[in-house]
Amino acid sequence: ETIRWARVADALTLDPHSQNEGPTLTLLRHIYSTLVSRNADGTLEPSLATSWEIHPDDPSIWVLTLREGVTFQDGSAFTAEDVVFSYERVLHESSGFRAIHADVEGAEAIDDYTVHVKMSGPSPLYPNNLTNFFIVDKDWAEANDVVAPQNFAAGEENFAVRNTNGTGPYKLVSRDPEVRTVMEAFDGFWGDAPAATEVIYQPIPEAATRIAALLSGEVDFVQDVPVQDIARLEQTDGVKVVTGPENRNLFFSYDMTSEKLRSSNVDDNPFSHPEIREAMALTLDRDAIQKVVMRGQSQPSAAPLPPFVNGWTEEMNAYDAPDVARATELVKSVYPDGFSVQLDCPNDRYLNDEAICQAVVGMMGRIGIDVSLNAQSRSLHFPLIEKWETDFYLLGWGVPTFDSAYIFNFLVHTREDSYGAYNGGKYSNAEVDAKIEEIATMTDLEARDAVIGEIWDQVMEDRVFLNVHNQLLAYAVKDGLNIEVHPENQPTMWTVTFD
Amino acid sequence: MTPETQAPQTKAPGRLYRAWDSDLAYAFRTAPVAIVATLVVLVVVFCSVFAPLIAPMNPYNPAALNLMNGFTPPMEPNAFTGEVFLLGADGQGRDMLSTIMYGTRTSLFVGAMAVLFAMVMGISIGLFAGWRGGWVDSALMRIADVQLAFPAILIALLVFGIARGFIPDGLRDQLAIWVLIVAIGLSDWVQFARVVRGASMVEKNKEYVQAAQVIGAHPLKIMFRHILPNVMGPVLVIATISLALAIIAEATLSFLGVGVPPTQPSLGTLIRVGQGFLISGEWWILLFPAVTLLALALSVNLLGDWLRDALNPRLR
Amino acid sequence: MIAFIIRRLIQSIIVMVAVAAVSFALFRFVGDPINSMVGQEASIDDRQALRDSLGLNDPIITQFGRFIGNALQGEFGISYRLQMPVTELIMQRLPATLELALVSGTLAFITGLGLGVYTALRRRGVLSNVIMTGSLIGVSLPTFLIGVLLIWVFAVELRWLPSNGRGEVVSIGSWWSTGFLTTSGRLALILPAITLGLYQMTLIMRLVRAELLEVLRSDFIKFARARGLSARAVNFGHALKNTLVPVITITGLQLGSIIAFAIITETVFNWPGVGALFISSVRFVDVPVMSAYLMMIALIFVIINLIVDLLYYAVDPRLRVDRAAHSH
Amino acid sequence: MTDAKTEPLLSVRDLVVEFPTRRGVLRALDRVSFDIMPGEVLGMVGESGAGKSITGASIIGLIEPPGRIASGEIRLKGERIDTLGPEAMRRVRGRRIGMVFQDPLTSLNPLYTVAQQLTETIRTHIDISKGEARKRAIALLDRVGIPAAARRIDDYPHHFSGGMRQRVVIALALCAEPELVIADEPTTALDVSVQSQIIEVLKDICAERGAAVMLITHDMGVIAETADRVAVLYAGRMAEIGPVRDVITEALHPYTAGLMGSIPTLTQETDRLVQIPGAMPRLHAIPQGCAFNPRCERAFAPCRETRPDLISREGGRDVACWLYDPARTGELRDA
Amino acid sequence: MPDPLVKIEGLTRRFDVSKPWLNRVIERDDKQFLTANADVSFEIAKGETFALVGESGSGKSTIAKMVVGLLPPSAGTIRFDGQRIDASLGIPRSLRRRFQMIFQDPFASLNPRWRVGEIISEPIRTFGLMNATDARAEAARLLEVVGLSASDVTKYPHEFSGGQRQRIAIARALSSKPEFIVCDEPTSALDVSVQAQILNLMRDLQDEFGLTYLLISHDLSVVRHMATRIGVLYLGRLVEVAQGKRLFAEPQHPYTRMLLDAVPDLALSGRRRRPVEGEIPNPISPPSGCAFHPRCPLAFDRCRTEIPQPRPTPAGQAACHALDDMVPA
Ligand SMILES: Nc1ncnc2c1ncn2[C@@H]1O[C@H](COP(=O)(O)OP(=O)(O)OP(=O)(O)O)[C@@H](O)[C@H]1O
Ligand SMILES: Nc1ncnc2c1ncn2[C@@H]1O[C@H](COP(=O)(O)OP(=O)(O)OP(=O)(O)O)[C@@H](O)[C@H]1O
Ligand SMILES: [Mg+2]
Ligand SMILES: [Mg+2]
Repeated sequence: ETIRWARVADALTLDPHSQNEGPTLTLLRHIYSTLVSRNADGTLEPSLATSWEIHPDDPSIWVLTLREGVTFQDGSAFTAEDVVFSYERVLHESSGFRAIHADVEGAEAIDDYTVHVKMSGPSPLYPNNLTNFFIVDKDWAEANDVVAPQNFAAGEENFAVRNTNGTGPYKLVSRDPEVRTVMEAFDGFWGDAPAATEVIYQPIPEAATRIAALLSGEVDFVQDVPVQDIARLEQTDGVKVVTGPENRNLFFSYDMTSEKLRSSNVDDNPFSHPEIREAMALTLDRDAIQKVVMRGQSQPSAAPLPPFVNGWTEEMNAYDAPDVARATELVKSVYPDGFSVQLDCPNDRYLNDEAICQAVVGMMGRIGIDVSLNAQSRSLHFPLIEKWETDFYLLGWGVPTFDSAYIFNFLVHTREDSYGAYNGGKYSNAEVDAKIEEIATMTDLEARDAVIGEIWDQVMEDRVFLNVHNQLLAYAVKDGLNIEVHPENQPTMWTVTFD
Repeated sequence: MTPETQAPQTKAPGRLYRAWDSDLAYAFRTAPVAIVATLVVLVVVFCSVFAPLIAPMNPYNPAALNLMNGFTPPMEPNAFTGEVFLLGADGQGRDMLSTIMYGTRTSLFVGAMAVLFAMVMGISIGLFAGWRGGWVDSALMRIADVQLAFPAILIALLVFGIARGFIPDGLRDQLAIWVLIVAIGLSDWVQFARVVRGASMVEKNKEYVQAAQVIGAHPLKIMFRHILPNVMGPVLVIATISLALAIIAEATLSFLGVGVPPTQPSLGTLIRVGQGFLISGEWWILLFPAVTLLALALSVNLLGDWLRDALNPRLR
Repeated sequence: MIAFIIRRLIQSIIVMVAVAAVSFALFRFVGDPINSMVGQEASIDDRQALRDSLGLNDPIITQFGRFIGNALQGEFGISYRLQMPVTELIMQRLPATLELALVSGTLAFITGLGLGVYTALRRRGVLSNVIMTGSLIGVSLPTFLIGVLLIWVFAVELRWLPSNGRGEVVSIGSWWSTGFLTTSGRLALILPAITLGLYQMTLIMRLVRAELLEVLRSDFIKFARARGLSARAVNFGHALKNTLVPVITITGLQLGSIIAFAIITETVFNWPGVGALFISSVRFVDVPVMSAYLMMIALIFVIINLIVDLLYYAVDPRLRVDRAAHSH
Repeated sequence: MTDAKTEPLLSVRDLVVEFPTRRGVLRALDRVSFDIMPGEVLGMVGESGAGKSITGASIIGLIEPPGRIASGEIRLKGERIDTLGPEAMRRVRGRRIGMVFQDPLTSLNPLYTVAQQLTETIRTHIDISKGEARKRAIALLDRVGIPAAARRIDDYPHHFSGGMRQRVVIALALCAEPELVIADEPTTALDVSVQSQIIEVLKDICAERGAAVMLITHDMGVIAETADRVAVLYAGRMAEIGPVRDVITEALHPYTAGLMGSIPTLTQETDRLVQIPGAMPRLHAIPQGCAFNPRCERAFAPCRETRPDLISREGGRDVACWLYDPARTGELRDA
Repeated sequence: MPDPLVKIEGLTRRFDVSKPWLNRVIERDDKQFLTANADVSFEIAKGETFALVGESGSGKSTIAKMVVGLLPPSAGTIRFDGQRIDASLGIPRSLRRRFQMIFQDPFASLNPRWRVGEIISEPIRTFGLMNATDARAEAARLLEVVGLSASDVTKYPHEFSGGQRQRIAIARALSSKPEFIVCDEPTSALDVSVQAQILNLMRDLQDEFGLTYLLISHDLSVVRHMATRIGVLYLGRLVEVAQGKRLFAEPQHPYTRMLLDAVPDLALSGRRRRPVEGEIPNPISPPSGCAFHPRCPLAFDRCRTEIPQPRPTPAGQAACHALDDMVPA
């Protein structure tokens, strides 16, 4: 059975350690296996590693037991050597995954099927970081001179960008970047033989074209379905839609520490006033956005993290019904004439990102905040956040580790070293920072969770984020094809079944 | 000396009558297509210019919108708010009729200003090149060639990119429209320059120009007072057709994601947004703006076409 | 003749350098390439290091010099996004665009010529007026909308034609892939070719009509009629041939813009050509691809210009004498 | 009005040509009648816009729409040609009536060699082989005075000078040996010194082949030297026809007389030229009665009321003027 | 002869008609010049009409343009009342005011977008001779002077016939009260009956205002009718200058004779003329020696090598070697 699969974008490369990016990971997963994988419900399950535990003598060592009898697609056997090599490769300068494995000091093959991973300190949650770590064949890599991941700075192409040798369920047949990638089932796969024996993957960036291709029967499975088309697709014979929550929250954030904003007409920083932040929270009508803009395809919440991420609580999630009158009063109390500010928003990154921003502009307008919207492509939007060139912005954040620490590291911690790269609002709280650093090495998970709770309390109190919702994913498939929504939007074709 | 009294000595008719009686006016009166096109353009221009006075609501004021009105079909009450909209409401709860009026206003403004910009630039360069001739002319026309190698869209992307580097935050919204105008205008001046250059090279050899030179009239005066009025015919034709092109270019640019801010949609933005709802069944979000754009651009094109024929005496 | 070609070549080089400067300058301003090259985890320092190693912190002049030097060797570096040599990437995508441009250009030229001749010869006919007015509809709707509507009607509702892609392609040699040889490839060409060609067709049609009307009014046509030549000989042998010179020029130039306009058509139809490559590289600020694309467009333009000039020579004997006689 | 002995080659009777315009229907020709005898050279003069070219165009059936022949008839050797279908008329053109236009620069198709244009024309009318047509073409070029015709025949028109080009044009008009050649200002665009050469060639070659010539010009001098008879047009109407010498020396129509007087000559000493006041009326404002009456010093009552028809006078002369209508001249005396 | 108003000495004008530089390099061609006028000298006395005749391309208009300062001469001088006229040196307004020009094409010489009043008063305004109201009144007055109606000031040129337009052009030329008017083929686009009106008008104006004319024409009969003195141009050189009527009675230069022969004349009706051989040579590469020698029935060896210098004749001067032999000095 062939499955023709369309989504909005293509993998950027086939080098397994070069790009930490959604579509790239999704495609690679079909060719390369990871040590540990994540279920559709978010729990970890064995893959190339059959088990993982902390070394009884040294809390900073993880012991991985590998699966036996696995072969690479070129026929060579999979051993601990390959895992150690893959570690070297993923830790290489040019790897795009170094930050994920930042605490790893090195890996050591104990025997053919046992590997010790030495951490810089206790890292109780480290296995969560293994779900996107693909294992390559050492001999193949050496033979083809790809011991280091693709490095574009060097200005030369790498064999691994277009050639693969994994232990995954599919072998690469042909690839035309951004046009189509064809894969066929690998008969030496260690797991169950997939029902879909051939996968044709086609990126189709235009939403209307993508849906048209499904409706005209040119593709079987469309991954990125615009919310407005779900209803029509559901009614169409021969097509069905499956939905599920995505591991991604959408929220607004703002610069609350600068003296003065870049784009405001008032002389101080409006966001530094707790009243203003409260007013903004009060006027945000999440339910309306959910009903109209998202057509039900979202879970409104106040907490900037999906429910299945460690650290999420029911009460964080709760939000008050909008109260425009009270919000207006709050704004008036600080700025009798209101104030103006620019909102930066991507228009090609999240489901209906621009429409959400637009709706929020209206809601803010109602309480005297005159927001001008600067909606642009993601390639222009994200640098603003990184370079601290925005006062007020929309961001979506996924948590591949399923742990709040990931959010804290990137979004809450003061920007320094490898911390705070996406802390575009310049939030800085020394106490919080200390706690964030503390949880990195805590082994007592309960105590750790308590600290996480404390951090969240502070962050929620300070209203660092104005969360909108948790995105729902929708996949549209042709009838007779069964597929589950994957929380990280990384569907797997080998688990697809046919009626 | 016998005074010649051949010219009919009837009282000189008034200005208005002369305009009405002119060949152009006559050609116009007898061309139903031109009349209909003009009517359409007039109606559209009227509705957009006076949109703030006649539109049911101001869709550019975000505070006035109720998101819950989103996707209300034409003439049907909204499920939540019960409001009714003649042409329906879009995803942000904006009344389509008002939005189209305001959108046309933006589109027309962008188009007209872009054409004006291109015209001023093209005419100046064209007149200068045609008048000076020689290497100045060659150089300017080579630049025009290079410019032609880049289609409007690429130029617009260029201008946008550069502008983004210079325009301070907070002003982007207000300035976006001007950036757009410059972007479209810049990609359009070549036509004007070429036509004006060609025509002024013809005109400058005409004897009335020599007559002005004999009395030592200033070159600038000759260029702008003598030559310019005589090359305005083709310029007018190009300007009309350029207007249609500019309106469409604006639409295309917003399809590619560079355009006016979505909170102040133009017709193009409306269509770009609307085409996402073609499959889902909210046809009114696409159809009405598209029909408006078509009617406007088609009428302007038809007018330009007609004007071209009417101003070309040999075609009659 | 030789001098003419040499002059053209010099001009072409100047054009190319100017375009190189523009394309280089353009992308110094559009977005930040670093961001799309690294994942969301990369730290600020990592980014800065990458910026250094890419030479993005060197003086502009140095960067431009490096750019020209590399461009001369057909070397545009590695695509930031697809991590393949840009030249190879473009060569891979070029066949799709060229085939599309060729088909829609031919389509536009043939129908444009036919309709132009018809409407000129039957100037006052009802059908002519319908064609003239109807053709304006084609240019009064944005291309993308036409494409979307065609897809909706012919792919979604009627299911006659594919909505996107090139269908099956066959490789010829090592670097050309063609959709001409398979049924699905040919079917896939139809909608995009129409969308892309519509605008050019209108343009060519109007041009042919205007030029033909002009020529039909000329003295030598009157004289040809007065000699009793048949209407066929007059209209086609004498009149049409004389309209070809301007028509060739404009059509030639149009071919360049067809390739550039393909940006929109390719986006709508997910046509795997250089236009789609360009627009996605704009979105991801893939500087090398963008510069190479612009340079390619300029090169194509320059080559077409050269060919047009040579065609001129073939068609118009007046140009074969020394140009001095015309130069004043 | 014509000699009864010979039948005219071309006979135009009451020809009316109209152009519908927004200001009403323009009568470019109003009941124009004249004959051309075989082998004769008829000169046709008149001011710009008098209708000379239109007369030529209507004979050869090439009036541009929406202009049309509204009434009257044109006969070639007795056969009506104004009612022929397009295909039949096409065969008359070039074959039986040749035409030479004013501007040799624009009369030839720049994209074809002279040989191509000549053989094409010859073979359209005469069924001969390409090689033979070429031979004829070379002979003809030689005849019209193109030096080294065999070599120059493969040149393009732009290789020839103005005078040479007009010779080519004449060759083209004559290549199917027509019985009548209409030459519409064949020398106006040429230099004085070349003018006489061209007229000479045209006259000689037509005489040689027995072709009649209708020579349209506003240069009275050319007419005086070339034509046998001259027809004077005024505002689309025939004012006077007669043998050249008679018309020049002793014009009957006041307009013709004025015209002759207004031309400075090389021999006569005149301090002031005769000056007809005003200008020829535009076609949409032709005065009632005689078209010339507002400018005419001798106009009297009937001139302002009724249009005079051609009146035959002795010596083969015709004039359209009430002064020569005995029935009306009485009124003049009365006045 | 009274003091000359205009004195032209050794006037030469070359046009660079070379191919572009690159072509010359590759084809090893030299720069090419077209000599439109070579070594032309003549004088025009106050109040006279000096006419230049010659075939198309003989350089008549080029002289006219240099005289009114539209073109700078390549060599030689033009003096107007003793002051130099040279376009490249700039011409003071006070001098400019004193001469004017009338052009050939009555359709192209009036700006179609301007009202007649504006056209006529443009020189007045440019020279700042009067205020706006007076200028308007003056325009109306001038219209009547040239035989049109004062109410025509508000009309546009297209409302007039060719002859009327030429009258307007004359009115414009008169508006700055010039002493000298250059008329470049003022009637060649007009019908004979209208030509007579214009020629008569020009004469009347000359009498009334004491104007001096430089009249350019290729029509010998017009020239004969108007001119006091006549210069004959051939390929840019003045081949003969003579008193008006005497030129026709006793032409000295063979080219003049040939021209006179070529003119069909009403009164000569029936005369069998001798058509001239050949056409005017290409001015870029004129024949050596006397440029007329290839067409000249009298040509001998010296004509082929030596450019003849003007020498006196009974009625003026002529440049022909044959004259040496026939009329020994
Ligand atoms: N296509 C047309 N439409 C309207 N009027 C026309 C048309 N062609 C010619 N006329 C009118 O017919 C009249 C006669 O024109 P014609 O060309 O015969 O004049 P002509 O005597 O040949 O003048 P010329 O000496 O200028 O060639 C003119 O007044 C002209 O305006
Ligand atoms: N700007 C120019 N560049 C090059 N050659 C020129 C230029 N102006 C005139 N000539 C040439 O100079 C020569 C004289 O031209 P001019 O216009 O003076 O002739 P003319 O006697 O007025 O002729 P016509 O009777 O046709 O008006 C011609 O051969 C012409 O081609
Ligand atoms: Mg005529
Ligand atoms: Mg001249």
